Amino acid sequence: MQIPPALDPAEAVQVAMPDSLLEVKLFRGETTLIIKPDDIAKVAQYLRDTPGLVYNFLSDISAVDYYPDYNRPERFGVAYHIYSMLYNRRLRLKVFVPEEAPEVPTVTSVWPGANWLEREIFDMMGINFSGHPDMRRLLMPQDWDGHPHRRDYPLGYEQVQFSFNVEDILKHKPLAKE
Amino acid sequence: MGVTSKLGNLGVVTTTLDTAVNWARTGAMWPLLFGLACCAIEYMSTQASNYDMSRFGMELNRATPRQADLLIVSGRVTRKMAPVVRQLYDQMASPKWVISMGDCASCGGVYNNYAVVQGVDEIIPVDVYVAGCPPRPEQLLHGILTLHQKVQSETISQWA
Amino acid sequence: MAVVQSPDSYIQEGKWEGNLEQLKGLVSERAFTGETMLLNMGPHHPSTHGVLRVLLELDGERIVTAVPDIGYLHTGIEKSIEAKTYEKGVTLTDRMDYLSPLSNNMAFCMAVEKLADIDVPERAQLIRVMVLELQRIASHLVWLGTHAIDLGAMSVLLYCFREREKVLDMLEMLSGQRMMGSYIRPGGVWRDITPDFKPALRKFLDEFPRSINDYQALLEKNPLWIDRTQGVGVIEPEVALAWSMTGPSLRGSGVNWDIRKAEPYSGYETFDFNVPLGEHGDVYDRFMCRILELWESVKILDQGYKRLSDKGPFRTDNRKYVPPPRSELGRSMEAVIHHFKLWTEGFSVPDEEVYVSVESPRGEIGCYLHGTGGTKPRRVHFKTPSLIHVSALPIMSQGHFIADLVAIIGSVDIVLGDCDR
Amino acid sequence: MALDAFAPITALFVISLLVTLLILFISRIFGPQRPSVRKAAPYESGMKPIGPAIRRLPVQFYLVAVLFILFDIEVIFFLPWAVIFRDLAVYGLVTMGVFTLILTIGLVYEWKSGALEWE
Repeated sequence: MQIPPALDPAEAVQVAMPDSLLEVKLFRGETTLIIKPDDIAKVAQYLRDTPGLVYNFLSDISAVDYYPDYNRPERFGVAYHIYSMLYNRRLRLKVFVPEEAPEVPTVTSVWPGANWLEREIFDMMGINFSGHPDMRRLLMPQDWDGHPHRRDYPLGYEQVQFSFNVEDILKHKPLAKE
Repeated sequence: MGVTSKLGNLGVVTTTLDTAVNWARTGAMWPLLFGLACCAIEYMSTQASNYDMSRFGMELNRATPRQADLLIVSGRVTRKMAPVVRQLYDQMASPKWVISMGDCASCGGVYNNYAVVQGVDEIIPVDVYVAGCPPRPEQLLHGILTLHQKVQSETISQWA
Repeated sequence: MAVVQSPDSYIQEGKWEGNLEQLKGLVSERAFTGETMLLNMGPHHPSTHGVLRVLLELDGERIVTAVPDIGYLHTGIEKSIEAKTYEKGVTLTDRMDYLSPLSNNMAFCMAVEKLADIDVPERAQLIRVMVLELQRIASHLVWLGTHAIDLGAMSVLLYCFREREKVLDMLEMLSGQRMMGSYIRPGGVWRDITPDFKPALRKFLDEFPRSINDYQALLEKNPLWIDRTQGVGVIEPEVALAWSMTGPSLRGSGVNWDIRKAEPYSGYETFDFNVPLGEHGDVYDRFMCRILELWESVKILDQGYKRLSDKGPFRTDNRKYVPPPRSELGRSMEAVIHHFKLWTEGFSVPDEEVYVSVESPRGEIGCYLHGTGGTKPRRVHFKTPSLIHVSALPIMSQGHFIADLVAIIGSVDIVLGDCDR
Repeated sequence: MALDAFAPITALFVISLLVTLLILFISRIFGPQRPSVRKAAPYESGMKPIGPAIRRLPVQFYLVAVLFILFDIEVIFFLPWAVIFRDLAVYGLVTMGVFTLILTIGLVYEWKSGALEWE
């Protein structure tokens, strides 16, 4: 059978869904399509199913918190890294999510492998994925309060014991007797 | 080390009894099959053919806490795992000892953050701390021998 | 919010474990009527290869649903790296996938090199490839040992660990540490190879094929092994791709995708080796894929041995990113300045994002790195293969017995440090 | 007189009694007993068990148990035969052969009717 020629993802999405593609970025040989948050699932479905693109493999979903310097349109960014095995090339879909109600539609309908990746981002960054089959915390205990990987969440640093301060640390450090 | 000095001239019965019971305890101290993280892999190398922990009476790694005498906490104890470690320690039969293997179990090690308990002695009483990240098998064996010396110097008043 | 929690909050009754109401949507209705049994194949279990808890809903011996629950080894490595400079962050990446630490180093360092545009000398790339293949052999040996002992073959574990000690000795010659050497640094490798590395490698490469034959003789045609593994945990190629499984677990279902071949990095295109594939996608095919990968790694190491010179450049001499060797400090002023700047503040990286993927023994480790323009990363996210394989466990174990679940967990080679980070 | 003929057997009996009692009670004497609620709780890989432990068992377990008892009784009848195997030469072989044949017919019947399959 004859493999259809590879289309350029940026133009293809520009032609098919002009209003959802906000910007195209090129950096160190990687193309990034910045998409409107509401129709990420639509774009993902399109990219996976059209014959010239066939991005059939979801490699990774990562979330970034631009907390102190806010130099991006919104505070949170979610990056979907997808890969096309047929044409052997990678693509990144970037979505910016506001700080108050971080909400992104889920892509588990397109790639079921996104199930746990989205749960981890909900657990670590507090970004809710609407339509996700099982939106629970993944890594932290179910009743943990706060989202640890946000940049305003303290690292939870505990003072290290050295010879000069070991007494007063051990005074209020709870050691189990039995 | 009162016990060993008394051994020479067949002292009071209790001291020979101490020696006998302590010798029996260090002879076959079975560890709990309990591995958390990277130290567990070094713990497996210590148990495997090259370093062979069975030479020190640790032939079997018992999977249930009921049949284990020694809990080797090998790896980093996280906030979510802490109640489980405490539960395992509670469910072990009574003459039981704890070796905290590696820096992460002894003092939180390289992870000084929200997710790791800074030293397993916050949860369970620890007998011997083994340093290293991960400690070499020889270091763990040295820790085990230190524990054996500690057990051999115990007296009846401590555990009767 | 109370970040450092007091110890008695750890030990509160019933606070952490899932009680019946929380499982409403996860398990079928028959669990609440008492028809099926809910059993914790919990964090402390001999055959979960770490602290993985699988809540099993059992009908007699058969698994109705399996609900994996991870996070028992989540140590916040990514959050800790955000507080460190790039050079110091490398040692933290060692402890993620503790069976093959160098693959994590490689993913992180390649991401840093791509973001900061650091070049790596050709010889350093060759050393990196050889060290990665040595690490793959060591990791596959631990997998084979634990997978076999889970299914009852005790002696295989002892043989595998005997060979693994030889590999660990070689890695110790290079990096000074058996497992967590942090040998791969941004810009190349930490130190040049020591004079007794090549003879030890030559001796290992002559003896190791005979040991692989022993393993194959022990297990490959063993009827017990075949009964326990063939036809168990079958996963079709489309389902494996949809659930983004990678590495030998994906190639066991017949999908021909290996990052070393598809997107060659660090000079892999100059080596010729082939990628073993399975047909049925069951536990036996994944087992065979990894065993044949041992042969391929030996082949790569052989070719690398012939090309590796004893002396030569092992790290880029771009002083903006790599501290100069101590010998140079006495002579040139710039070296002292670079040395001081790099070790106190570290090098700065543009405020951009980069994604790099590396073929680790378990699958594709993807490192997403986002810089802040300063010396500390804004965000590091590792997409690790074990997380994906644990999420795919319920599909593979549908309708099997508990004993088969043990074989399936062993076959997808899960490491919980890799999964929880 | 005749009594000392029994000395070795009584010594043997007393020593064996002592050793068994020693093994039974030595851990109770020297081992520290520290019962606690958490120690008495059932062990389920470190978690609290969910739901009752005693519950309705699937019927296959019962079927396997009954079949085991049936063939266990058959083995019991082999034991006396094995004791006097030499004397009952051919006669013993024939009678026990018939006995086993009857039971084998039972085994083949249940094998064909699928009682041995787990489903």
